[in-house]
Amino acid sequence: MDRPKIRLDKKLVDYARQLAKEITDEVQQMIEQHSTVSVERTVLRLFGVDGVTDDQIPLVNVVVDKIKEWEMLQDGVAKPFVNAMVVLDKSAQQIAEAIVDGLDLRSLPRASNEKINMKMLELSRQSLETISKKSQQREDLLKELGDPPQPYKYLIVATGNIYEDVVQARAAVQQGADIIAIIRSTAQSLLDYVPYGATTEGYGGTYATQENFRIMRQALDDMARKVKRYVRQVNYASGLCMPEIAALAAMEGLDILLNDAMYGILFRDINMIRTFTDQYISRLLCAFSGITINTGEDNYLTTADAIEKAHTVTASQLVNEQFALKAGMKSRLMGLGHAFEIDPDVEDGLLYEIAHAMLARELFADYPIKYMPPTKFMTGNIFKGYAVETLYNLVSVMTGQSIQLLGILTEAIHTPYLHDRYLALINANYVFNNARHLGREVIFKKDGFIEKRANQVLREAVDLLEHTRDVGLLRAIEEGQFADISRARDGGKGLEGVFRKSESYVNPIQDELEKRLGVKK
Amino acid sequence: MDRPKIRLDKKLVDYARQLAKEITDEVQQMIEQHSTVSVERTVLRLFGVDGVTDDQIPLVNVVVDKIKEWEMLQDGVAKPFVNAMVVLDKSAQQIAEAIVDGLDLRSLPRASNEKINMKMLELSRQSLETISKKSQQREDLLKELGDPPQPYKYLIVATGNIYEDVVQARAAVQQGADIIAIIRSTAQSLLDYVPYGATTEGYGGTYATQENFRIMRQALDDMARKVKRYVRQVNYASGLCMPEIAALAAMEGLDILLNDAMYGILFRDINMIRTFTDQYISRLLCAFSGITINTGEDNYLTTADAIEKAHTVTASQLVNEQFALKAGMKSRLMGLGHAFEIDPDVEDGLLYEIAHAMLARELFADYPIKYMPPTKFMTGNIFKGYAVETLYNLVSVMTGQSIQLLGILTEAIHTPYLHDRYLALINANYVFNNARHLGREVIFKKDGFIEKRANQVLREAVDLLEHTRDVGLLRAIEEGQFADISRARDGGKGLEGVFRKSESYVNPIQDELEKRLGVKK
Amino acid sequence: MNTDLRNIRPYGDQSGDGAVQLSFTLPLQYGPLAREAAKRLCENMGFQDITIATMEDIGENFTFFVIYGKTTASVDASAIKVVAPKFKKMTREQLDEVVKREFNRRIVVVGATIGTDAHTVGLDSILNMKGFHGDYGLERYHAFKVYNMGAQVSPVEVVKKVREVDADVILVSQVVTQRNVHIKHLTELMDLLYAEGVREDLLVVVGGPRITHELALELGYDAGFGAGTTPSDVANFIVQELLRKYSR
Amino acid sequence: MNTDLRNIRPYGDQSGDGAVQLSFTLPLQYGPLAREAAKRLCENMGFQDITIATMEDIGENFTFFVIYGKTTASVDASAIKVVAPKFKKMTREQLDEVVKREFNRRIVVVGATIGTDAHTVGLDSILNMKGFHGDYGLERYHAFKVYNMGAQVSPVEVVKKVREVDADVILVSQVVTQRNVHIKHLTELMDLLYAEGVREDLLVVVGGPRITHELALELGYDAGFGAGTTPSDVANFIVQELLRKYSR
Ligand code: B12
Ligand code: B12
Ligand SMILES: Cc1ncc(COP(=O)(O)O)c(C=O)c1O
Ligand SMILES: Cc1ncc(COP(=O)(O)O)c(C=O)c1O
Repeated sequence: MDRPKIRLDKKLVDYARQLAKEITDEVQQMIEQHSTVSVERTVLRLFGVDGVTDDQIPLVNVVVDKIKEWEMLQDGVAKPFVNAMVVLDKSAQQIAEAIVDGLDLRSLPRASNEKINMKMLELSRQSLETISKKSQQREDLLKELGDPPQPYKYLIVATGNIYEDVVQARAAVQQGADIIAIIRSTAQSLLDYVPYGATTEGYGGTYATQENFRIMRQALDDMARKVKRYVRQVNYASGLCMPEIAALAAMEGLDILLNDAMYGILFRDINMIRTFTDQYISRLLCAFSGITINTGEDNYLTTADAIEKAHTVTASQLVNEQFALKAGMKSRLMGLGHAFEIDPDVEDGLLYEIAHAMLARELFADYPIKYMPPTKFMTGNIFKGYAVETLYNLVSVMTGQSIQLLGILTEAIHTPYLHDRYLALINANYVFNNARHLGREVIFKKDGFIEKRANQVLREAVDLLEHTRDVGLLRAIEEGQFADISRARDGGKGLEGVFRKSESYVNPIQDELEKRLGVKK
Repeated sequence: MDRPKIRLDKKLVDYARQLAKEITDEVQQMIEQHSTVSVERTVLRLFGVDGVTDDQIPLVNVVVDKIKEWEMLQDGVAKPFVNAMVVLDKSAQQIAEAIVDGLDLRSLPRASNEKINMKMLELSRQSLETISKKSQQREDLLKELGDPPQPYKYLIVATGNIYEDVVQARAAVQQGADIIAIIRSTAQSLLDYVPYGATTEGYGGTYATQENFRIMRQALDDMARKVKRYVRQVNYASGLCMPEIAALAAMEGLDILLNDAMYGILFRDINMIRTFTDQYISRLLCAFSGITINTGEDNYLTTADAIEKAHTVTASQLVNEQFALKAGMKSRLMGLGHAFEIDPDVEDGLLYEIAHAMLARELFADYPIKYMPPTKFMTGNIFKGYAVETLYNLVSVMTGQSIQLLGILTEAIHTPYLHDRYLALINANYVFNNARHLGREVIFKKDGFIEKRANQVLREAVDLLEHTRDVGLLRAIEEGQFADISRARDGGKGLEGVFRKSESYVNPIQDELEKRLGVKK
Repeated sequence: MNTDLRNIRPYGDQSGDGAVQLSFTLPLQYGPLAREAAKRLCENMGFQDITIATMEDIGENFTFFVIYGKTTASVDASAIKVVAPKFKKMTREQLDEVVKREFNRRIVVVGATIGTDAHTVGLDSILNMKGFHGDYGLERYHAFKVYNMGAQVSPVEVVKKVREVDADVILVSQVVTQRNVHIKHLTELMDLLYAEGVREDLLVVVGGPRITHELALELGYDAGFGAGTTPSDVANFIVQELLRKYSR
Repeated sequence: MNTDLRNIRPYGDQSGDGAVQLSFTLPLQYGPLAREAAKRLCENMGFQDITIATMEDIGENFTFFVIYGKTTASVDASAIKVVAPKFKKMTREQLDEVVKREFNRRIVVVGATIGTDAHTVGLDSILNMKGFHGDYGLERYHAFKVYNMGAQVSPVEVVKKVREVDADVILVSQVVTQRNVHIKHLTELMDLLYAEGVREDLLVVVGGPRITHELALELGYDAGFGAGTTPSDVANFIVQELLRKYSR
């Protein structure tokens, strides 16, 4: 896409990346030493364990909790679990069910290491095979139907009821949506399990479950074939179940996952070590299955001021980038986030927005960056909101953004109604088409406000990264450097689910992923 | 105001003006040979004749009709009428009333030429004195309250009832309007008289009457003092009563009049010679009293295609400019019109709009040009319409337009409701402020689409002007060169009100105006 | 979705939730009284779960509201009989053919925007060669001989023209509707057509963005066409209705 | 304008014209039936002069409408008694002064967004130093000792904190209202306060963009504050209401 260019201080850009690398190198060492209950449940899911108990508790939770109770968790669930499969000659699902019914793994004889290792390898390869196939199917469909032009029009559905969501999503696709995300029910991210089955009762969104993924995938593929345009499906791998959701998404062929290295810490008060560890495994899965991640830097601007704290977005993007690289992700999967969140009543606010959008675009030139709409300053005046969205869409098409989360005129009132989404599409379709090649007509003045502002934000980001490098990322978060929110390293939710790996810890899925992605060895 | 520049072919610009001058020179000769009933009524009005008969016929109409019936009109009404004043020693009003009551001017003795001339001069000077004073008062108030920044926010009221109009206008000013126009009732422009008094029953607008002017002026001045911002008042000097309305507007201290040299011909099927003659006198009055004229080129684009026929706008602006110069107008009073009327579903339509807006801005760099909103492609989808208006406002502030007629989201539905106008202001206030200095940040690519398109439109305008020069303006109109509408020179309404001046024709008001404006002698 | 036609309600994000957006202005000073009045007004209109999304002071003791609510009203759509001009869609070529065969002459059409209304674009787009949105106008059909009288035409002139050209059809356009001026204009024309004794011989059709077929019938017209009408719709209606008329 | 308070009607461009804009979606396929159904629905809601400004096919057998109509409903505004938290506006300095004089200690305030709701910005803007739109938050007052518990706090934790710090006031925020989850949360908290026997000693106030004073009273709270609340409003209410409470 043709778009205007601005000149960034090249040295500063390189320096910023170097800083982010150093920051994340340090955290990565800590990640290597830990695992979490969710990581272990992910292993079981990929081995094929599914379903819930009569009390709606996922079998994977029961198994991991039991193994923890038996004080065998520090070695990882894989070995004891696969041992049971080998000695009892049962499937993973059967072993899990047996555990629910009272099977105590401590009571079992131990098969030879070789046998266990072979079985683990077999199970891991099988499961990665399944995922590979799924992701190949997606690729094929994308090729068959064709990729819509960017910015992709991304819309959310959030009725709380998966069946209503389907109705709304189908209509949205017909109206022109390229990407459909189902917003999750409030506080699902704080559940330390993934709910099960098709759900019809959510608040502010619909539960992310494997079955809901499947139902929506089916609906979107149907529609995609009907409108002859590939339609991407999005959900959230944030919160206490990051790697599990990534696994389910990979199995069900989702295209994009919200996934941020720090979002859970800052915005859901989830423990830092938990989040950093979980995000790594979840990103290995995304990298392997070709799932694009979308980071959540937009959230910084909903709590802090969008002009004052613009540089925190940039700093966080660079950190997210380095974490993603460590998980073997390619830039084409890194949908780093930013947002159009400046108070619309600020004089020359639009010039700031353009500068910020250009900065993100230049820093991550070929990445599928994600541009988030005005939300904080949307009010009950749906008309004014609609005008603000018009300029948002204009900035996006002019500066060549990749993924455009469409603004909803009722943002301040309710989760979107059917026609709220329709109106969002009308706006985007109008602006994108009417200003299609504006980007190649417009030049921003050399050393003008926009160029200066972009470099200023970059410089402030470097200052923040320098400080973060000096004190360490954990400390910086404790200081409240990001989003004005301070979190303690030993605080937050889910800490009890983090454990230090023993010397003999094994995670065959992780090993296999790292090997295939060339991340290690 | 800072704004981007584009390079226009300088030679072509000069040539275009030269062509327009030649075209209007020819028409001006014809104008000199004619007068109209409305011109004559204007003289009487300025002499002080006011009021209506019991049948609501204005006295000035009765007098002129009588003089015509008596076959004395070819000399102008001034001489016989002033003769009566002299010999009967009565005021203009008394004479007019006497004529209604049966006085036959043919029966009167003739005073000496000298006496008549002196009286005519006295009456003319007196009336111009009054106008001068009024316009000085406006200047003073403007200085006292201060001029709002451009683009001025111009809003229409059109309830049909002057008292409701006042309510709506007051609210609009409070909400931020800089200019208030009262749209006229449908077909008032085809009335060969000016209605009288305060009116409460109009269709699609409110009648333009002297009393209505006064009521609104009072209301706007009140509000201006309240909000401490000068507020301009607009009405229409178009149709069969151009010069009369200009006179009334001058007497009541209006700031702006819609006034176009060709609008009546094309859009109201009024006879050409009538319109050309009337516009000249009306513009003499505007020039003298400091009333800004607004021309109606936007109308071309409501009937013809806004891209295909963009050059007709430019050609017409140049013609209007030359006619205005002939009437002694300064560029600071020439609010030449253009419009944002391209189908919003055209790809890159915004680039065309920017090019057209830049062309008008460059051609008439220091003129108070008037930018008209989207109307033709506004639909019942008020939301989409609101998005279109957002881009319209953006183009305006970016390219530095002067007078911004705000678009109304219910354009396709009804004349504006109170809150429709409020929403129009919300939109304009937001965009103007949020993109205040965008114009000084943005450069349009050299030889890019915008620059090329502007020059192309200019070239097409020159072609049209060349042809018009060759065949003459009257013929060109007959050919339908403007707005795809063809009118015959001996057709149209109001032809019966046009007459050739005799050798001894006298119009003391016109003479005095031309003298003071330095247009002649 | 399975929709119960007998109980149709607005849909926001749950079947039958009745979600409706409203906006209006009340002549009350901005404040809690205005807010409460707006809420009660909505209740009086049968709304529940009323959310005052915004209320804004728009000056001169007026307050503007944007409101969301759930209406308690519903509609039995199974009981609705739609009134719409009746015709099946034939191509231009087919219509030309039919007219040639059945009439053996051109159908004479007189078009005008009547009264004080000066809007011609709508009527022109039905009549002119060029047509509307790529659909050719009546002048392009062999089937029709078109007389387009333009705008601001008085009923008397219309009748004169009808007599002069021996018209089969009158097409009237009305765009300005403020204070129901279109009703006045349309009634005047219809009254005159009856008074002059020409009504029965003619097909009289009215169109315009705010015209509905229902309104047209009420006013004694044969059909009414609203926003977005295509010339081919009108052509089809004319030909097929005239055939029906003559076969009666 | 002279407005008759007993007969308040929406105003478009004529006094009492009743002009209202609506938009909604019907679960009907785009077409004349949908149009007629929309019209009848509006009639059932008491509208006249109904203009279907647009109807659009939004897929999956849904049709979107923008409609203008004149409502027949009206409101007797003279009969409305406004419910709103009662206080007269004093400055921060005055309040600090009053509290010093009358209480001779700081008023202890516990703030929390309860239940699954994670929105803190609204509550923070009431409590934090910085405040809201240039109006300082409660932490800036000498009069208050503030404990801000943040979001996603359970009722049990709130009660624990109240006991721990011997609070005078609870400030609860609720932003998410989908499927009325806020009602559930607020009821839970109030029930617990009664069950734990601490209700009577406390001022319990709720706020949020969709909260009204009326709703708060219904749910047994002392006051409710909606969109655009300023911290100084809340400060004034707390001080003056506590004084009233203690003087009873
Ligand atoms: C262009 C226009 C003008 C042009 C007209 C040029 C011309 N030669 O026609 C000009 C600038 C001159 C003009 C002037 C006025 N206008 Co005007 N104008 C419009 C505008 C912007 C577009 C109308 C249009 O051309 N639409 C495109 C055509 C193709 O659509 P259409 O007319 O609906 O026609 C379609 C159908 O309705 C149908 N149809 C129409 N006629 C017929 C006839 C038959 C027989 C059939 C079968 C079908 C049919 O088929 C067509 C194709 O689908 C509208 C606003 C809008 N966006 O709608 C205002 C609008 C119609 N105008 C309005 C007004 C008030 C005026 C004025 C009276 C204002 C004033 N006081 O100065 C003047 C005076 C005119 C007069 N005496 O009547 C109002 C009417 C309000 C109301 N509901 O009463 C509108 C809605 C604007 C507004 N919101 O105030 N106008
Ligand atoms: C910022 C924001 C977020 C941030 C919150 C960050 C944070 N730390 O608070 C993030 C991004 C995390 C977020 C997440 C979600 N959000 Co949110 N969010 C918003 C947003 C954009 C702005 C809210 C805001 O900060 N307003 C500014 C403050 C100052 O205004 P306020 O809250 O109204 O507060 C004022 C008054 O109400 C009052 N007040 C408020 N509380 C109190 C308390 C007391 C005691 C008093 C006296 C006064 C008072 O005083 C304040 C100052 O005047 C709104 C949309 C919008 N524009 O309103 C959506 C919105 C509130 N969110 C919504 C939803 C659904 C969610 C999610 C549930 C979506 C999801 N499933 O992921 C999540 C999950 C959060 C959860 N578990 O609750 C919906 C709620 C819909 C509804 N009516 O139910 C909204 C309306 C968006 C939408 N249209 O969908 N959100
Ligand atoms: C990275 C990321 N994850 C998740 C969410 C959604 O919130 P929750 O954590 O409640 O699922 C967001 C919302 O903005 C986000 O940016
Ligand atoms: C120059 C001019 N005069 C007058 C009018 C208003 O129309 P009418 O002739 O009906 O007063 C317009 C409307 O656009 C116009 O541009």
